[in-house]
Amino acid sequence: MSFNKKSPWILHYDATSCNGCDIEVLASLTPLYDVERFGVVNTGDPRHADILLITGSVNGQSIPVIKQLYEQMPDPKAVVAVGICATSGGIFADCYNVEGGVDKVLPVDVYVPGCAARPQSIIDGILKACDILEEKQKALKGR
Amino acid sequence: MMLAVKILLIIIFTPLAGGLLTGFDRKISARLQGRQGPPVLQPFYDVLKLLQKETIEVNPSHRFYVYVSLMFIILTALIMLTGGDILLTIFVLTLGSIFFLLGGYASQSPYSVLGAERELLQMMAYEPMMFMTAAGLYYVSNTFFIRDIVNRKMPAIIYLPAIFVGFVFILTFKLRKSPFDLSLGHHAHQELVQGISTEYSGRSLAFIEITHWYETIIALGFVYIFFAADSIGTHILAVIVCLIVYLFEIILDNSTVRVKWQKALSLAWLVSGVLGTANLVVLSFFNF
Amino acid sequence: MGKRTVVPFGPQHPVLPEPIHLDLVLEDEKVIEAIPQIGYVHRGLEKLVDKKDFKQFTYVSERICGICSFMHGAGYCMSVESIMGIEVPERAVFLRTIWAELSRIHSHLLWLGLTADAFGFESLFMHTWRLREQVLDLFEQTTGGRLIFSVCDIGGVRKDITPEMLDKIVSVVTNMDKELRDVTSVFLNDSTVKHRTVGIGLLSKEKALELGAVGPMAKASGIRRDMRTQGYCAYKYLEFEPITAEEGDSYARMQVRIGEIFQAIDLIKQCIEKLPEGDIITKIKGNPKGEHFTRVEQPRGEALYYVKANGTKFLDRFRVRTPTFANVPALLEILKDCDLADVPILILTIDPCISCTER
Amino acid sequence: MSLIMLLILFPFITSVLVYVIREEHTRNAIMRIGAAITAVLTLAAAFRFFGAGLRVSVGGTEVIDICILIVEVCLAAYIIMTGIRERKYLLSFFSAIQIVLILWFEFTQKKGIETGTDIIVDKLSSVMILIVGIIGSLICLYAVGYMKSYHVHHSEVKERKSFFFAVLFLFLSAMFGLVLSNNLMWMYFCWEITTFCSYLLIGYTRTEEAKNNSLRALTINVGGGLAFAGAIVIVGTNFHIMELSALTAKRPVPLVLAAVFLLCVAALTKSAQLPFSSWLLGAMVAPTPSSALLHSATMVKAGVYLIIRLAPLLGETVAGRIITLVGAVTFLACSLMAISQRDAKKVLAYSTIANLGLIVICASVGTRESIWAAILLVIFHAVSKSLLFLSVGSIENELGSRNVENMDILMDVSRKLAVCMIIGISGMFLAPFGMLISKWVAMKSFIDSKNILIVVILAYGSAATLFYWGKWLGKLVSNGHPKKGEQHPGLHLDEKIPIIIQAVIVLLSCVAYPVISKYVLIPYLQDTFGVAAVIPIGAGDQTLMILMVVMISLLILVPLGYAPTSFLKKRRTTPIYMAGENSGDNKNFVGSGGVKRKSEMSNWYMEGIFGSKRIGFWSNIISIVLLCAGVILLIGRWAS
Amino acid sequence: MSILSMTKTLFKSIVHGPYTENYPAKPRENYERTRGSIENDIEDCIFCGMCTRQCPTGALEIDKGEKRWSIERMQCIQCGYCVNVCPKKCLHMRNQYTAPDTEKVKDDYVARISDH
Amino acid sequence: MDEQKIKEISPDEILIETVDLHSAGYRLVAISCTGKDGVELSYSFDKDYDFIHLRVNMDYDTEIESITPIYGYAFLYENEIKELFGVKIKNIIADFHDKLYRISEEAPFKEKEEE
Repeated sequence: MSFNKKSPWILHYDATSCNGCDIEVLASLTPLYDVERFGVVNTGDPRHADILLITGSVNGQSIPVIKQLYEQMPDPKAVVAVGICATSGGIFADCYNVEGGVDKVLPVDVYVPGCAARPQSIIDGILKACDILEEKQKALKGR
Repeated sequence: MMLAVKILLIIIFTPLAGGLLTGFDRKISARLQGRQGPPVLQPFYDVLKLLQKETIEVNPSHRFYVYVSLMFIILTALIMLTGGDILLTIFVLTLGSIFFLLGGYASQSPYSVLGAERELLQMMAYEPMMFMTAAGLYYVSNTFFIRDIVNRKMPAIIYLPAIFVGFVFILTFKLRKSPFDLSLGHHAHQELVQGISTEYSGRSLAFIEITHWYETIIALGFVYIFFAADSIGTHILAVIVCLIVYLFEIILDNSTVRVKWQKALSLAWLVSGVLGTANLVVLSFFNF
Repeated sequence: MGKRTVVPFGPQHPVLPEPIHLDLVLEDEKVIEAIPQIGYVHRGLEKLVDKKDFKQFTYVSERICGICSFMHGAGYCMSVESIMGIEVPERAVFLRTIWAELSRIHSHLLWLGLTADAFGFESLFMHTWRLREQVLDLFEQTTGGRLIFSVCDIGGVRKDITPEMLDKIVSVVTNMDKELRDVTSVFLNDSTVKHRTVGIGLLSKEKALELGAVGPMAKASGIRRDMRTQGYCAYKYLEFEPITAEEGDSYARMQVRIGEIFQAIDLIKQCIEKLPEGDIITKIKGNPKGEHFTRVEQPRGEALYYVKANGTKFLDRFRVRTPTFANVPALLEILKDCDLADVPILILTIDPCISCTER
Repeated sequence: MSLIMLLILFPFITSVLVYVIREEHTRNAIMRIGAAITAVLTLAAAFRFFGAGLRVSVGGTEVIDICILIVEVCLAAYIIMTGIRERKYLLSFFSAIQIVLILWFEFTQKKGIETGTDIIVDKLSSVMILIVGIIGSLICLYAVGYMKSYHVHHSEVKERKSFFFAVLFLFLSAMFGLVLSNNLMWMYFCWEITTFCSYLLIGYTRTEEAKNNSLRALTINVGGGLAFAGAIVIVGTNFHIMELSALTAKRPVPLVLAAVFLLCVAALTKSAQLPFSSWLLGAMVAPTPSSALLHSATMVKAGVYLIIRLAPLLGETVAGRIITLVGAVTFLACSLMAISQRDAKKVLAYSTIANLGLIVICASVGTRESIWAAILLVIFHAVSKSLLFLSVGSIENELGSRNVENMDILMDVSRKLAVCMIIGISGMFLAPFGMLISKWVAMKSFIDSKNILIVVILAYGSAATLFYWGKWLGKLVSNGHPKKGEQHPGLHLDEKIPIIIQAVIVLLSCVAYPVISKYVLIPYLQDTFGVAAVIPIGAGDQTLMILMVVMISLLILVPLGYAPTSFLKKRRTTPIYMAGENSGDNKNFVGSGGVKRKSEMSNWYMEGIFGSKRIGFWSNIISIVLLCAGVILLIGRWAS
Repeated sequence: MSILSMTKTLFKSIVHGPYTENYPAKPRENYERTRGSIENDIEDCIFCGMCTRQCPTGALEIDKGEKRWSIERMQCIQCGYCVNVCPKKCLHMRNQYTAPDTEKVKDDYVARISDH
Repeated sequence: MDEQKIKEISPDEILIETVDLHSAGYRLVAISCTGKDGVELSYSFDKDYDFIHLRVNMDYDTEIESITPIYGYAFLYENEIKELFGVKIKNIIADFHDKLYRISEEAPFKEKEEE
């Protein structure tokens, strides 16, 4: 029995988001969407987190930060790229200080499209990530 | 033999009750906030998940303190629930808390240390009232033993109303509820990240959570002592009061800000000073 | 002399929705020194003028920031319209104003919620954001987007608001007004909230002037400056008084913002009353040539848009000076000698929009 | 009897020997042997007289009295001269009045006063000589190692080790005399000798600061001596007795109380209670062995010892009440002030004063239970505090600093020292160690005697105690990062042995308390009060013992935390959380401007609230007012 | 001085019950204008390339020969500019947004080769 | 919209002009820079909605004096321009030494050679 599915704790990091997806992530915690129904807690601490939610594309300065946060998370862990910028760089892909989507740095498990991604999409994304977490947990046990 | 069974039951059922209370807490909080909220068993899911997860360490020793802390908290629960000495309960509880915050220091990570520092401050803030609670209970019953205190004719609350109020005030610290959740809150947005528990993951974090469950029950146990006497009715009343107090703490949690340390310290000391002293002085005036 | 505590604050930090870094030097919990570092969100989108033509750039300018998205778009469009000498249809102007004021409500509610969260008042955060959702819902019904609308275009707006929808907006904001009174009275009257805001982050009028603060930051210090009084968009047809406060602390800023929410509700009602019929967009021809500085009053304060065009479809330069950028010196000032516990509140008190600031 | 004589004289002889022999190795050997023999003698004396006790009258007191007088006159002359030379006229004034008083008394009034018992060895004095002898000799042994490193670090201080060691032993000798004498005149003499020795020890480094502080200590203690002399005069002229035991047997009539009050004031100066505490804080400039000797086992304990002796006359009386309140103010104020201190020795100093305050409270409340607690507190405090002082001394040599903040690397530098330090600190405030048990009993006795104010003060003082020890403990367990290439001299064997022995004593003491209670305290209390004593800790003693054992075994587990816990499973170790800006190691983060910046962590001191200036000022005023009130009340009582 | 002034709102919401939309269990109904995903009535498409040139993010691609119009779902910002510029008005915006996925989805629309 | 009030000045006049405006009670709104065909700096000032601009045209090699001694909060603008455009600005109070944004590319807005 894996409990990852029942209590996915998220860590949210804003790489270079325009705040759109960012506040939608926060909005998904609020009464209307209430992701805590699925046991989601926005921890703010990589050590406690299971899912790393990244909004926005990455730039030179945020790459080491993201890498570090990912490293500090305990296994099993999943990465969810929220919003078009995080998945591919979006409209900013051509900017000089944008390296591209999160997949340039970390193995992304779930892409959540949208500009800005809606709370419903984010909920879907988290639930999808839960399944991935469970698989990873099984893989860990098997090892 | 009976004692062994009793000890075993306490060790098993205390955290279960604590976890369940926490679950209800989260559910009720969510409802107060207009949300659906997680399932009641959510705290258990969380802990079970944490037990399955990887445990990362930052240095070889920091996790250790959490385990010792848990052991002492269990010991506290044992002393308390088997009707032991109330001062000893407080001392061992303090010891448990000290070990917990040493864990924060040991990880030598900025936010853990800040959290430990605040935790220490909180302990300093609530300790006088704990002390005076024990003093008051001893005053009215002439014994430190909980089993004797709860077997008196009259519940202690009759003589110690002010101390009880002061104690409920302090309880907010112990339960880590706003306005006094300075060192480690259950809410996400805290300037200290996660305070002492910042560096703990997986199993160690699960133990911290379990420790908190024990602590919740221990804290409510004190409330119970105030109301219990040698009739069944008072015991039922005591349980009901515990639940009401817990509910009150939840509502308080949801309708106050997190105060700053200066305020927390001065408020706690003021309240314990005024209420505790007044109660004791009145008692001694009537030469009880 | 003992040692001090030196801790990194951010970029990843639960109280910071956006990455910004401070080297905090503390003694006990008193902040001795706070050295900022930005650039975590810097994308360099102003440079995109080389790659996106001036029409596409509308969508870029909307994405400067997801909170004040609409006004960024409108500000850019107004600059280009000024350069090209386009007459924007009156109805479009009024629609812009309605959306702008709705954005103001949503932005201020968002800020109120985050502030509540920063001082550990979770339920207040939840209720504030619950009310905010109603505004977002209006956005979605009228424009299709919750945060980024893609509705403002050079020459006007792309979508009209139907009369039924206008009625709905009025009823929603009227309803919200009632519920907001309850919630904002907690912000303004609860003594525990006051403990965290009154006297925190004091910025005197002189300091505010000296540091070039804008928006609610300046208004709360008693500076009566509001770009809307200059009458861009439909503001010239509307009646309103800029809201100011004198104390210059976090509480005063909260007062100003809460006042602006109710003011915005009133302005929306005025707009809907006076909304003329007609076209919503003027067709544009050719490419812009020339330069223009435009100033608008965003929820966070005065924003400056500078567009320089050379007659081709690619602009020479687009520059935006966002209100947060102007408020950073004031933030550094109020961070001096505060408590660690105040740091999140003080950072929030300027209503920071880092992604605006760094672009 | 001869054993007692030997006990007092042997340290004196050693002292002379050490002073005369300047050759390093021989002297060290003598020191070690001297310390060992002193300890053995102490044990022997304690065991020999433990059961029956001893009450003797020494023949030929005349001769002894004359000798004492001569020494006293010489001392007074020296002190007066010093006072004049250093422009400390108050000191000269105190000393002059004192010697005049004593001389006047000796030659005009003393005729016809017979002393029945000059020396009493009972349970209390056995405990005291055990503390003085064992801990004192351990400190002397420690001094051998410490001073060696001390002079390496402090090359600016002139080496006067012989002198230093000699004074240490002289001190022990005087201390033995003090606790064993029943003759007030002799006690007074030893009292003065300890004062003088402390002056010499504090002034050892001869820096300006040391000189000033030593003179301050001298002034205050000579002032106390003056009070003592006054008490002797009152007792001698009015009641024609010269024995402490006879005094305590008197009924508390106003004149007796006046004498007791004066003796208590003397005791308060010795025990550094407010408003006389400044000398103890100043004494921290001295090399650590002297601090350890003065502030844990001997000098300051002399004061509380006297108050415990006087306890039957305190309690409900005016003098008792006043002394209790002074103790309470001291306890609370110093516990609070300790929070704002960074210097390890300052923290220890404030904690010492605070704990002495507690002992003073317990002793002056004067119920059986409170005295029970007082004596236990004396024992446990001496044991733990000397361990702390010695450890801090060694830490200072190791780290080159005694700032608490710098001790975060101690775990890496010297694990043994760190563990000893942790044991010592735990001994001061944590369950299951003696201090806490004693506090517990103290609280019980305060409630029983309806001293509500004291209960409240105890509650707050303990909370403050928790804070400052807690944060220090935190520094010790934190795994700091020592700078690369820094030299740490390592522990000298002469330092290591005493520290480890003391740590073991601290650990043992927490299981030993029922034994002490049963065989020492209850008989003593029975003797003193003449009533069948009760066991202060309730019926649950057995369970309690089991719990204690459980707790100790848990505590012993602590060092195990440093053993590799990962034999079973390899755990991933990652850098600490630094908001995503860790620069790779655990020391630095990438700060603003992309610069590597060292992350530092420091404790809270809250100087705005607990700063020693404000609290110190007000608490001094309160205690002065209290003492004045005591004087007025006593005069009023006497007049009516 | 007012403490616990929040309780009014709190009790109100207890009485009102949760505001939560039970999202995945109860699917959300989008508004008519909701910006979801771009769809192409591929049969009407003339593959003029207007949309691909104007798309701010370059999410669109056409292949005239194979008569294929494709869209990178994970690159589209739903600005609707392509809809605006499309001369045949064959592009339109559906009010259902793209679901999250573990892969970057690319949707192809291929017109039947018909004989005009 | 309203008319733009732009006043052209030479690089060495900047301090004098700024001091005048400062003493007249103007507030600095922004410093903008355009990097095409040399450097074009616009200093925007405002007093009671009177919106005026100082325009400096110069080449990349010219050094310009910082106005931070007069308007302290100009340091953000000047650091930004210095870092993004590679304009030489001297005597900035609180100089970040091109580390304000810590971008990976050097002076991205500066006109590159090939154009």
